[in-house]
Amino acid sequence: MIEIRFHGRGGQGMVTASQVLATAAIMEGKYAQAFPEFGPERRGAPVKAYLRIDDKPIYKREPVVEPDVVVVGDQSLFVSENPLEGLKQNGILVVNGAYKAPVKTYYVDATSLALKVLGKAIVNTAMIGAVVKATGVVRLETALAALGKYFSGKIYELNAQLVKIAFDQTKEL
Amino acid sequence: MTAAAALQKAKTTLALTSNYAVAYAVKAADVDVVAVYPITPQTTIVEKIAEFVDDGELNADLIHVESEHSAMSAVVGAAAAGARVFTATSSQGLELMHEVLHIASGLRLPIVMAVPARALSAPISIHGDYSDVMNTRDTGWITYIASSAQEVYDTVIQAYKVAETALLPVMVSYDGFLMSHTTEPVELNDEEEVRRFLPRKDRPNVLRPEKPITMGAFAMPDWYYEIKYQVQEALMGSLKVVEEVDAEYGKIFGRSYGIVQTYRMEDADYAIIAYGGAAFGNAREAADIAREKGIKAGAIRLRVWRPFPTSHLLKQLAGVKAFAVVDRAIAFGSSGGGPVFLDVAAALWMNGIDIPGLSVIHGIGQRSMYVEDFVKIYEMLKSGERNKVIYMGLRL
Amino acid sequence: MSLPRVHEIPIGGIITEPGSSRKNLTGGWRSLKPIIHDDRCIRCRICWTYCPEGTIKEIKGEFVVKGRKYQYKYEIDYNYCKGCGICAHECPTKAIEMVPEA
Amino acid sequence: MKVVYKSIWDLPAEELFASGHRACAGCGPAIAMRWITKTAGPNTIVVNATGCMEVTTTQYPETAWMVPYLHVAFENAAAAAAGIDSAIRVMSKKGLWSSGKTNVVVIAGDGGTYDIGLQSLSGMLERGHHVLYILYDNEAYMNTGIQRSGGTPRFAWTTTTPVGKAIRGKIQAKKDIMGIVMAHRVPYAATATISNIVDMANKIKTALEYTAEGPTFLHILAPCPPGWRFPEERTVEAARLAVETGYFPLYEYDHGKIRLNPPTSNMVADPKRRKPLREFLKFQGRFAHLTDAEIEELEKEVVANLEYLAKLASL
Repeated sequence: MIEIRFHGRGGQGMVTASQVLATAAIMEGKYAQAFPEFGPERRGAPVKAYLRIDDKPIYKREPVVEPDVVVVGDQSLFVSENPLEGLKQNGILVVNGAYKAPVKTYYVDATSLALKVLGKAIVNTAMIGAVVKATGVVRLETALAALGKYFSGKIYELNAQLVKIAFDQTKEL
Repeated sequence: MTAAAALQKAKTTLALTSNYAVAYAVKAADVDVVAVYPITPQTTIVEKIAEFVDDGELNADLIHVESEHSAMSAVVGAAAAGARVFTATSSQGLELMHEVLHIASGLRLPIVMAVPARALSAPISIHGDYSDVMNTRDTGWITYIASSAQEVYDTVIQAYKVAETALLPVMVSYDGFLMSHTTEPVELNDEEEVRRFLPRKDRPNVLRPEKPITMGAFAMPDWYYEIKYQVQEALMGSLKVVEEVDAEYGKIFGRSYGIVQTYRMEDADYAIIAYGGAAFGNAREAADIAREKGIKAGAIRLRVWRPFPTSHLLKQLAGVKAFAVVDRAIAFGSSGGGPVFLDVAAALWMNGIDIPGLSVIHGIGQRSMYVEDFVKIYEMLKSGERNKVIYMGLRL
Repeated sequence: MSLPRVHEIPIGGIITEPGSSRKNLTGGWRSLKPIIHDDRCIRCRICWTYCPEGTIKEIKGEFVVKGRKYQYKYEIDYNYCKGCGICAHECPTKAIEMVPEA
Repeated sequence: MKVVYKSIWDLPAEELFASGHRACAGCGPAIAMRWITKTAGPNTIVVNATGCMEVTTTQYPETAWMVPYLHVAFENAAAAAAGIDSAIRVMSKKGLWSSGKTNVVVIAGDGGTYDIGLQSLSGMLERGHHVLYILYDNEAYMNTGIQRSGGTPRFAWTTTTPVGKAIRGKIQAKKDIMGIVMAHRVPYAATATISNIVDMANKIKTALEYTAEGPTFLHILAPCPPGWRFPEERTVEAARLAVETGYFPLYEYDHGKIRLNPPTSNMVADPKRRKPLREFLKFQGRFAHLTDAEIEELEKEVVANLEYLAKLASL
């Protein structure tokens, strides 16, 4: 089982990112479980989302406390909380922008890519590309197909383009 | 292509939350009237059904009622007119419906309702626990508690058959947020096949000008008791219906669940009895860990809460040295522990069985429940903790 | 009288026989009884209209009263008349008289 | 108003509200029930709110109703009727309803309408269900023993507005329920009384016909001898005097236009044709304590209300 924890801010779409990846895994015939940590907070408030993917049915339903992968959509979250808490020994960080952390790190400039492609700083789709590149947890084509379950038309086209660009540009720090 | 192969081909697996799974089941069941009022965490059910209706995929009338009381009242009216109906709510909404819940069972109307369970005010909480569902205990509703989005989908479809056979309302509940908003794989049935599974049947208690009946009469002491006893008898008898419908569903669609679900109970010394996705899912993970530590641990899930599955449960408890019930609700001021614990204790006592137990209250207002907590419960049982109430995860 | 047992009663507390309240004879509630003096009745239909019990029956036929021909006459169903006296009070010709119940 | 019945001789003969019900002798609402069922006819589903008419007509195992009848609870008759309306429409589309065009009629008292049922009534009206909602107004909670409701008039005695040394009867005025209903811009709403049967029956017919467009509403004044404390033979007279003194004006709201009906329209045209309010009040025990000054105050309110309605009718 691979366990991923997403950290972002309300409005950045990190919950959707976790759902798209779960959907992609399910489309590949795997089992997945994606759920957000909920609160009445709205735009801008820190949010977490959890994702588990396995070849076997998943029964446990607890927050992901020892993730294999931590995804951070906004570096400012390192100031207010500790996204790396509980990260497994050989776990990895996937982060928006080059952030120096004492763990194996992959990064992509999601904000500037999103601004360029979408015209707004919604980073979730770029982070999907980054996670796929960094972890290989699902195939890029499946991630794009799963994205199609959440967006359609022009918005889908732009976001799919963004996923692909982010996938290409994600690098190990 | 054989029929079975065609059916297999028609099956699709989607990534759905339990709430969306409900909406897909309602669509498959060809429901006529849906009356709903939005409340967290139920809202996405309503949104999805509204999409189906507005896209013409579900030929139903969606009544945007002005309260949950009216939601339940409208489906009572529609069911009384003979329609297949659906509603959904959570928490305060279920409390507001409470009066009409009794009327729905008293009139013997086959209403199906989904309840992503949520804590009750005050203080207000939007998060999950089972306080709302447990408060409906004595309303005469058949009550399921499902543990996965797949089971939610299958159970809503089964619920229509159960309701229309037993002539009782059915509630399908599951963890608010921990399931209602969790994306999981759900295999969908062929809708034509679902409709064959749920044929339209005539009922005696419908409002038809050709055969005018009076529903909701005023009963004096000479009559009231017998009519209410009928509900009790029907509810007790409905366990058999639940079992038969589940078996038939399994034969056709390949998935069934039983009345109680067990995990490693064959030789278990210590059992955790739980309900819902998070509590049972974590209990079964914990049983594996406990067994690695040399504790013969097992887990039991109540899939059906009302009618209480006494004999199914007692069969599983035979040979167990001690058990714990994990309740995600507080029975305020009770004689001993959480609401389900009280029923388990009564079931044991009524059958002259003396097995010691722990009442564990956990996950209140969605306080995080960890697998580790359930391992601790097994350890407590092994170390001889008995006959007390444990408020787990509480800063006491 | 022995009342039906649990399984002899329709489910849901439904009443399957429309208008079965007729089994309940409310005539016994009466202390005053309306008497129609047919010779004073002008067949205006007012008593029939206002009776809360629907106990005033409009009987069709050929009726000759004091040389006048009528196609109706009114009779009271004393099985149900509660003796409220609305009919007598509303009667424009005072053709209905309330008399003590014998 | 569509004039279906020109005179008393056109009224339907078939009874669909059976004798043997347990309403009080001289019950005003029972007269209304007879005419609602007779006028609506057998292809009608009645939804009744908890109240006098429910407990006195459905005492198990007997029913006075000869049409399909549903009672759910006190505050939700409009919601239950909404469900029936939806059910009929969808089932008709699916070929599951074989009774053709069926009337859905709510019957509720003043408590179930002005007070506890107002929310579900408003919701049903707003959503545009094809339902006729009939309020039979006897101006208090008579079923529970004459407690004041939002429909109880000012100064009236009830068991919860007793005539005390400090406070004498109800302090507040009767709620303008028609105003509330009209604010929902329904196709049709009207007032009627059990004294003017032809007028009432025509309004029931009209209201039912307009349910094809959306919800309609009738406010029927139905006096209660024990609750108003008058001799039971005077029920119809009480209703008639309520109209003739201007206490209860007869009018219709038809697609945004208000029209006064006779005799209300006559007394607006010629104030001399209005009887003094005292004639309505004087034989009712609930008003027995009123001083001349209080009667005068009430009379001013009656006149003001008639002027207000006349103004609306002129728009």
